[in-house]
Amino acid sequence: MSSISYLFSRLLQIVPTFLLVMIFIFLLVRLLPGDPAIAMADAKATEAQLEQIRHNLGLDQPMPIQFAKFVGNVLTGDLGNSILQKAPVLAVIQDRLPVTLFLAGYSMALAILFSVPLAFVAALYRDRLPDLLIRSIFQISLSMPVFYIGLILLSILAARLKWLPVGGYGETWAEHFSHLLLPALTIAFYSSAIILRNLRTSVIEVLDAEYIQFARAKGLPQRLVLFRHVFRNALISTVTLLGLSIGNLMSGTLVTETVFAVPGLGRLMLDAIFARDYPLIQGLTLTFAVLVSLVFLATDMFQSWLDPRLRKS
Amino acid sequence: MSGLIQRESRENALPETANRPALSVQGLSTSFTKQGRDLKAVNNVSFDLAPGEILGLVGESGSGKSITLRSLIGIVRPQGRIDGSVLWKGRNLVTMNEPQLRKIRGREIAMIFQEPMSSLNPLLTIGLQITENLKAHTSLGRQERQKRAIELLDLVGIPAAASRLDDYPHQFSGGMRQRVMIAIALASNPELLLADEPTTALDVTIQDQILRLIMDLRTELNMAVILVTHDLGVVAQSCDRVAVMYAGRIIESGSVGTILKAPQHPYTLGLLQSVPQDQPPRTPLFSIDGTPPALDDMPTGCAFAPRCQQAQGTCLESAPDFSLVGSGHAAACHILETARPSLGENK
Amino acid sequence: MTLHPNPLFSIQDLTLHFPLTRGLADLVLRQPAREVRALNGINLEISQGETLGIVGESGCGKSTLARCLVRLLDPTSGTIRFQDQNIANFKGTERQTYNRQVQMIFQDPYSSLNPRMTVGQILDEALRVHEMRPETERPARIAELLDLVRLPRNAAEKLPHEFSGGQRQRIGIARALAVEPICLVADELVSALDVSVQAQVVNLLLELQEELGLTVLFVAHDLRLVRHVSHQVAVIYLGSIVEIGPSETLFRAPTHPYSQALLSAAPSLNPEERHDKPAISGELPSPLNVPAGCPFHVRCPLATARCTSEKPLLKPLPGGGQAACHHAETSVGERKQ
Amino acid sequence: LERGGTLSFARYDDSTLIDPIYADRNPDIWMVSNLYDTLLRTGEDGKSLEPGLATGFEWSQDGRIMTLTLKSGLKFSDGSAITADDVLFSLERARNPELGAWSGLLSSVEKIEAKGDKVTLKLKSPDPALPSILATFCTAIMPKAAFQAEPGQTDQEKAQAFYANLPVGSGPFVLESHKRGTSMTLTRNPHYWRKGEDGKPLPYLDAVKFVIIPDDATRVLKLQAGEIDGAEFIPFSRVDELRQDPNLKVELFDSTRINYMPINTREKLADGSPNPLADTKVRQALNLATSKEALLKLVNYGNGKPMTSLMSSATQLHYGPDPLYPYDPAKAKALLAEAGYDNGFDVTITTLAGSADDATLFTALQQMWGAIGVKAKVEQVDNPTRGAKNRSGEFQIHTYGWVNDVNDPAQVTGWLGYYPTRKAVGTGWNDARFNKLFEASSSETDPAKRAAQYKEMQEIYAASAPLLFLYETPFSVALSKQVEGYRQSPLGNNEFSKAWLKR
Amino acid sequence: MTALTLSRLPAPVLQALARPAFLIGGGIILMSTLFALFPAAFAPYDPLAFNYAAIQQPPSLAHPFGTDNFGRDILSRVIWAYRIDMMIALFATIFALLIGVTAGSLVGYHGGWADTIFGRCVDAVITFPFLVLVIAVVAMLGPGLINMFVAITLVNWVYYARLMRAEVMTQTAHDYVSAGRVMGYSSGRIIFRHILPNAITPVLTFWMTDMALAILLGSSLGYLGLGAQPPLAEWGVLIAEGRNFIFTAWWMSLCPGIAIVLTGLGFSLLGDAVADMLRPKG
Ligand SMILES: Nc1ncnc2c1ncn2[C@@H]1O[C@H](COP(=O)(O)OP(=O)(O)OP(=O)(O)O)[C@@H](O)[C@H]1O
Ligand SMILES: Nc1ncnc2c1ncn2[C@@H]1O[C@H](COP(=O)(O)OP(=O)(O)OP(=O)(O)O)[C@@H](O)[C@H]1O
Ligand SMILES: [Mg+2]
Ligand SMILES: [Mg+2]
Ligand code: NI
Repeated sequence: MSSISYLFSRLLQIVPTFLLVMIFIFLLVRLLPGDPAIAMADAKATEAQLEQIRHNLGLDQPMPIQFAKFVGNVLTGDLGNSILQKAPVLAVIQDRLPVTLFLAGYSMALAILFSVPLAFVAALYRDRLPDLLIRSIFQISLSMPVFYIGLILLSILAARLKWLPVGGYGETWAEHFSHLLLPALTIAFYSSAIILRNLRTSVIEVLDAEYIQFARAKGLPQRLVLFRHVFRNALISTVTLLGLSIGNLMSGTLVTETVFAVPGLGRLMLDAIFARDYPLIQGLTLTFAVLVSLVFLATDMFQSWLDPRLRKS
Repeated sequence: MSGLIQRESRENALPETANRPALSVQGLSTSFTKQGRDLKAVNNVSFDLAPGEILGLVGESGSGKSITLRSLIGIVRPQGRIDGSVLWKGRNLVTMNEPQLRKIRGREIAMIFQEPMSSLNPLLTIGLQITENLKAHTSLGRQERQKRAIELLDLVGIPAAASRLDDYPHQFSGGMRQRVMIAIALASNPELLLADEPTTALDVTIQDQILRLIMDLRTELNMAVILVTHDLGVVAQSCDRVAVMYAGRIIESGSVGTILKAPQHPYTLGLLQSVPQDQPPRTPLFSIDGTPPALDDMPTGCAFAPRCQQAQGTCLESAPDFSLVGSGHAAACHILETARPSLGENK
Repeated sequence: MTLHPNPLFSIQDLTLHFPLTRGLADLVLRQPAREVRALNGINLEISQGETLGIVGESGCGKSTLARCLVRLLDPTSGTIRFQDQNIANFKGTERQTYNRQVQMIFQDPYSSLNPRMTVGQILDEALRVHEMRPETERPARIAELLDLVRLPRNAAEKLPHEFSGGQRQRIGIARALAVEPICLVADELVSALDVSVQAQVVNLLLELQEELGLTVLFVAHDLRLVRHVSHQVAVIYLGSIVEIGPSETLFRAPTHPYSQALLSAAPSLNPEERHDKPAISGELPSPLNVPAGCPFHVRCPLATARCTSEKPLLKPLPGGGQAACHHAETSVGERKQ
Repeated sequence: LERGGTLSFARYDDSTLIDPIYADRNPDIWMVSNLYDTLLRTGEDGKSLEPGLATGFEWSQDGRIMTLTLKSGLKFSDGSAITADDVLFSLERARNPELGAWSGLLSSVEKIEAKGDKVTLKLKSPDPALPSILATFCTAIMPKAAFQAEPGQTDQEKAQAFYANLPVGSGPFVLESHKRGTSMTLTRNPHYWRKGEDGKPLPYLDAVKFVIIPDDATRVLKLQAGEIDGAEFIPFSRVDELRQDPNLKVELFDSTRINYMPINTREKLADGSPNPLADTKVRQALNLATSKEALLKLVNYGNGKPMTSLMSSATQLHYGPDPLYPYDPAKAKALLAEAGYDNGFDVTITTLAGSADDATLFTALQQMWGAIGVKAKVEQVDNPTRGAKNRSGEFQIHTYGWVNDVNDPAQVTGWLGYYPTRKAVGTGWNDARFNKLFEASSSETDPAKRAAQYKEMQEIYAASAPLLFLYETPFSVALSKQVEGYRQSPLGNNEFSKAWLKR
Repeated sequence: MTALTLSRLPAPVLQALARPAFLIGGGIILMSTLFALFPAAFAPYDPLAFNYAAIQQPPSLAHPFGTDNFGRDILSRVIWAYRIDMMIALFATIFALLIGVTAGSLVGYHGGWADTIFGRCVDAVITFPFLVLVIAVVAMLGPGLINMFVAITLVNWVYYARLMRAEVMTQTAHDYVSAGRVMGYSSGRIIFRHILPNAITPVLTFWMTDMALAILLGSSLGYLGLGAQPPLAEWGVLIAEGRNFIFTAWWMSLCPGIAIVLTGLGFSLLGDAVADMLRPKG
């Protein structure tokens, strides 16, 4: 099967998942207790104003019709208007999306930068001092709440030493990099602990595999054995994990964005939930779902590129 | 056992090798450390190999055949300790460091692994896995390497070789993978081929094809071969000489004819007898009771003594020396004299 | 076969195709459904007390056949009759009784025993579920079974990992015997064992069969063992029986070109009997696209145009047994001996 | 005094749409006055009125016609003149009930006319609050031509486009850029009319740059790190610490912000059980049993003062000589006994989940009320749920807060005490005399009489105690020592027009 | 456990018991459990009592972890928090474990369309970031401990089920399962008596880590104001309370922070040791 038709089949698989996701989001929002109108309106609003809000949201119509409308709107790219932001949900999300993407990408890059070399060192020095040291440090970081790491980094590196800016996103690319360094580090700390653990195990497994012994028996240079043979194979299970941990990463951004005042989707999600901004919640959950699905798709594609066995013959 | 006695008996053991041996293994031992204990997987193994000779190495599972082969070129993992000497064209491989060994591995000595299914890197094309070998050991250019790879695949009998270079291992059947491994091993015209059970995982028909292939190549390239197997039939069909391993030691060795026709060691005898041949159908087979000893639970005397029907007091007390029992035929047993009659008896 | 008046098993036209899963994309792209044709019309009878050996290359469908017999797999079509009853119709207790009477022993001594249950628990469970013995008599029966398969008494308290491969196969046999079956299906019973241990297990099997009058289906690829153990032998190629007959006849004078190739490829223990051309060239075609006509024609030295189009049926042979080959007569004529 | 420079300022939340009539959240409301000026202005004290774009106003004899005269030479930020037509447009927009939520404030207006530099408002009935309303953000003046040139079908769409394209305004600043959720920059309006102390036009600053940092601690960290010049809503717990910082100062601005707890005064609770709090004596007792000083210390770290009336002391017509219900547990106990609750009773306090202040408040109240035998249980809900409970009356006592939007007591009094609008902040308290006074006061043109009405209302309210009266809370802003002249009005407006930076 | 009963345990279990990972991890969790069960016995003060005379005092003999902005003893609050956080660790995961294991086993063993539907649902659930879902559900049900448990369980069981399903499918490929079927055992017996004990190890290990994660999650939610509610002492809440004083009263957030890390570490180490202990032999 060519990679195009593989992509196609993967995309097709997403369809039912997405339908489920939409039902899920729809119900989630409708099941939130209390009258959405009251939640959205100012405490000072009158009954008539509440009625108006209900009408605007289409809440006075029967559920199936509401759902059909919802799906229809989503398909045409209309996610409604945010109550909180007084702007189309799509526009609001578009504003914030780059920030979160940047943060996620940045922290993923940092995590990989930390964990991959260290995982190799740990695996090659298995059960010896470097391995034990690396593992215990990351074991501890795995047990630390994201917000706590953030808090410590923030108060020491930014506020005390003033090496880095305190939170925010900045205006220029250079600023993005410096402003998001701490939050990205915070998330990377946690993610790299997970990656490291997994990658170390798979490197060890691969090192013991027969084909690596065979590669050595071929008299290949060390460098070639490590990079061409060990690394690629060890990467496979780690890529799956990376894909799966994107959800974790997004969760991480939720808290981190709050602590570091990063104007991203996570922060927006919290605001939207607290303010019961239903159109925005719907739009955001959908965005998250799309993002994560895309990441899954990307990891799948990457994996099938890595692993020919996954490309069905 | 003192090194002196061992050397003496070894020299006696195989005096037949007329020309200078290409490979001379002396007192090779490999041990692993597990939970603080030393496990000797290969114990004092010695043999010589002449150019163009096929030596069969037989023995039950776990007797140390694979470890012996791997020890020769220093790829025992997780790291085992290798003692003794492996003289390859006068150089001792045991004392060499990795970079030096790398120059010999794959170029002068090639190895085929036991498991055709797991010994090829699943992520790389067959073509790459052959050419990377060529790149490491020859000065061929890109194009030439490609050409040579096709030649090699042709040689091992893979149909439409040119179109299969871009295929991945999983697109090949077990027999074909085994052949690909042979192709890789042969890439740089090695002088010694270490073949670790190249056919055990395969069907008889495929096994037949591969054995023929190896024998043909031996004649064409004058390549020496160590063929590991646990199938005495395979040995009978393809080897010049045989060494029988039990619990990490070679307990009997000699030419194929002598070993199969007139084995001296009770274990070799037992192995031969437990294969049904010319026996009335559905009658009980000869069987060796018990199982081989575990590495961490080696008896002090002869390792085979607990299973040996002829075992005597001395067998339990001391390990027997490896000594010549006929021309080019050596065995390690205290009671060779009594073993021989029992062969005739059972026949 | 019609030679036996009252067969224990009678298998007719047994066919089993594994459909390959089709993804959503395949459906949308209208890719045709593909299937692994593991068994293609097996006809077979097994009489009471007889040992039927099954040989063939890897992937030819030996295990599939064995698994159909114990109802681990349901055939696509065809029937298996056990004591004149179609086993597909067995439900509930009937099915349980059937499973009790027809037991299977597996190839892999390492994965066929639950690693977390002691031997005693494994046997006790079998006795309890099938209510073979009242609670109080079970320990005695377990001891008896262990004796039967020559395992020490204290084996009952041990976990499978404490035994060697040969001993584990014996545990497997004891488990099967615990429910007092009348038929044993042994799928590659000794293939995973060392030569020195194989004989122990085979001897045990022969002894038990003698003692208990068991019917045995002996699947293996070691031709010498099959020949030694079986009364009847069936040679399978790509899911079809190409030759079947009394063990000695078949091994002495195989008729089908495939049987011949198989036998001559088996390495002889005599170093003087070397041949330098491979007995057969080419490989087993994939069961995904079984060749039309005689499945063997792609590798057969005798193949003619007829072989590529018409599938030969099993035909009785003069010296006993049957073969499915258009050239059977010629081959018989060529029977060396 | 020095001119020029950019002041950077951290806000707790971002504005979304700074438009006089669509601003409904504080971050929007409080920013309007920077972009748009009103006809009248609230004085520095937060109570008096000053001329704004209009030189002043005159009432007709019967108090039904108000005439305002525009100052001459006024210009919008694009240099075009501010005319009576723009005023007419802005006020019509402001009173259109189809549009913003604030149109009710101008409901007494029947007709508006513009002629030359005069604008005339004809009223249905006299409205003493009107001048204050003309000093309120919702009546700020927008450029008619520029607004109507924007694309869009509805007023709302036009307003969004107008804002998005960086609006032309009448206030001291103009919007230069706004990145949603991140930052917003205002630059000085070169055509602004008010003059600074140096006689040149305001504002002094070239620009104000806002960054949005919702997290309290992060906002403070940023200030401490010197990345910004000012930050609003400093947690009171940090005030002392920041005052120690040699580079910083903390300003506590008088505000109309009050913290109180509505008490359900209905005879029966929503679940049908009898409500001890329906008894005035019980409510008084709870008020007496609450030490506001202690709460101020715990929650506000001593910043703020106990409530003296239903409205904050920074509100016009406030009357409250003394703190309400000074702490007196003995008297409280006696009152409870009088009401027949010798053994106390159980009461549920609904608090805001996740609010540390509410949690502290509850813990303290539990201890204080325990002393008079009232056992308090907590019910923690989120903000929307609290709002819904307030509307449906499914609560006993819950936390709440308020800031005036209009510089007039009518808004807060109507909200807290007038039954017909919102059942007296959901308490169900319905006092006929109070309602009558409130209605009368809304068309009372005589300031003295109106003041008397308000005094009486406040006395009635205080005595009947439909609230647990807590405290007034100032606006806390921390600034770098370089910053001078920044002010947050009692209504909360962030005023940068007179702010300047020392260099 | 006496020496005698100890010696009856299988050797690998004994070896695992003697490993430092088990000793340290087990010790931490034992201590945590004791704190959780009998906080009053360990805590020197009432965790809720204000003490105006001792506001924000640094660690001292009287208050080893110092006091907070209301003069409450931090040590006592941290100890009382064990009760809530251990509850979170347990109740946020145990139901997910039970539901997930049952569903995963059934689906993994039987396969078919139930498996397909399950697969889709899993896809849909894991498409949402975990925290987003939990927060959404908490928002739906309202903040508070019980609702938090419900929310986490609603989302979390999927992960257990997925793990269990994969594990059961691996086990089902083993011949001992076929053997069970040939022996005529019922699916229930095969699933729960044979497969489950062999498939459960990774799930149990995951459970241990997940308890640590649940504490982290609970703290995060507490920190965001959606989990345990003040004045209940919970580590996340304590850290949130302390974060305003990170310079002036660092001990307020440091001590609960240490408690979280320590407990998390305990669970992870114990998880590793349990995995070692339960690993099947042979
Ligand atoms: N890394 C290791 N650590 C400890 N023991 C080992 C190691 N590798 C192999 N062994 C042990 O060494 C012995 C010899 O193993 P080896 O693989 O050489 O056997 P073999 O003869 O090749 O058997 P087979 O026929 O099964 O391939 C075995 O008992 C094995 O358990
Ligand atoms: N569950 C299954 N799904 C799809 N294909 C299967 C399945 N089980 C077996 N097959 C295929 O059916 C064919 C016959 O398999 P079977 O296991 O019966 O062969 P065998 O003769 O027992 O081989 P071996 O000697 O290797 O055990 C093979 O091609 C195999 O790949
Ligand atoms: Mg081997
Ligand atoms: Mg099979
Ligand atoms: Ni027949």
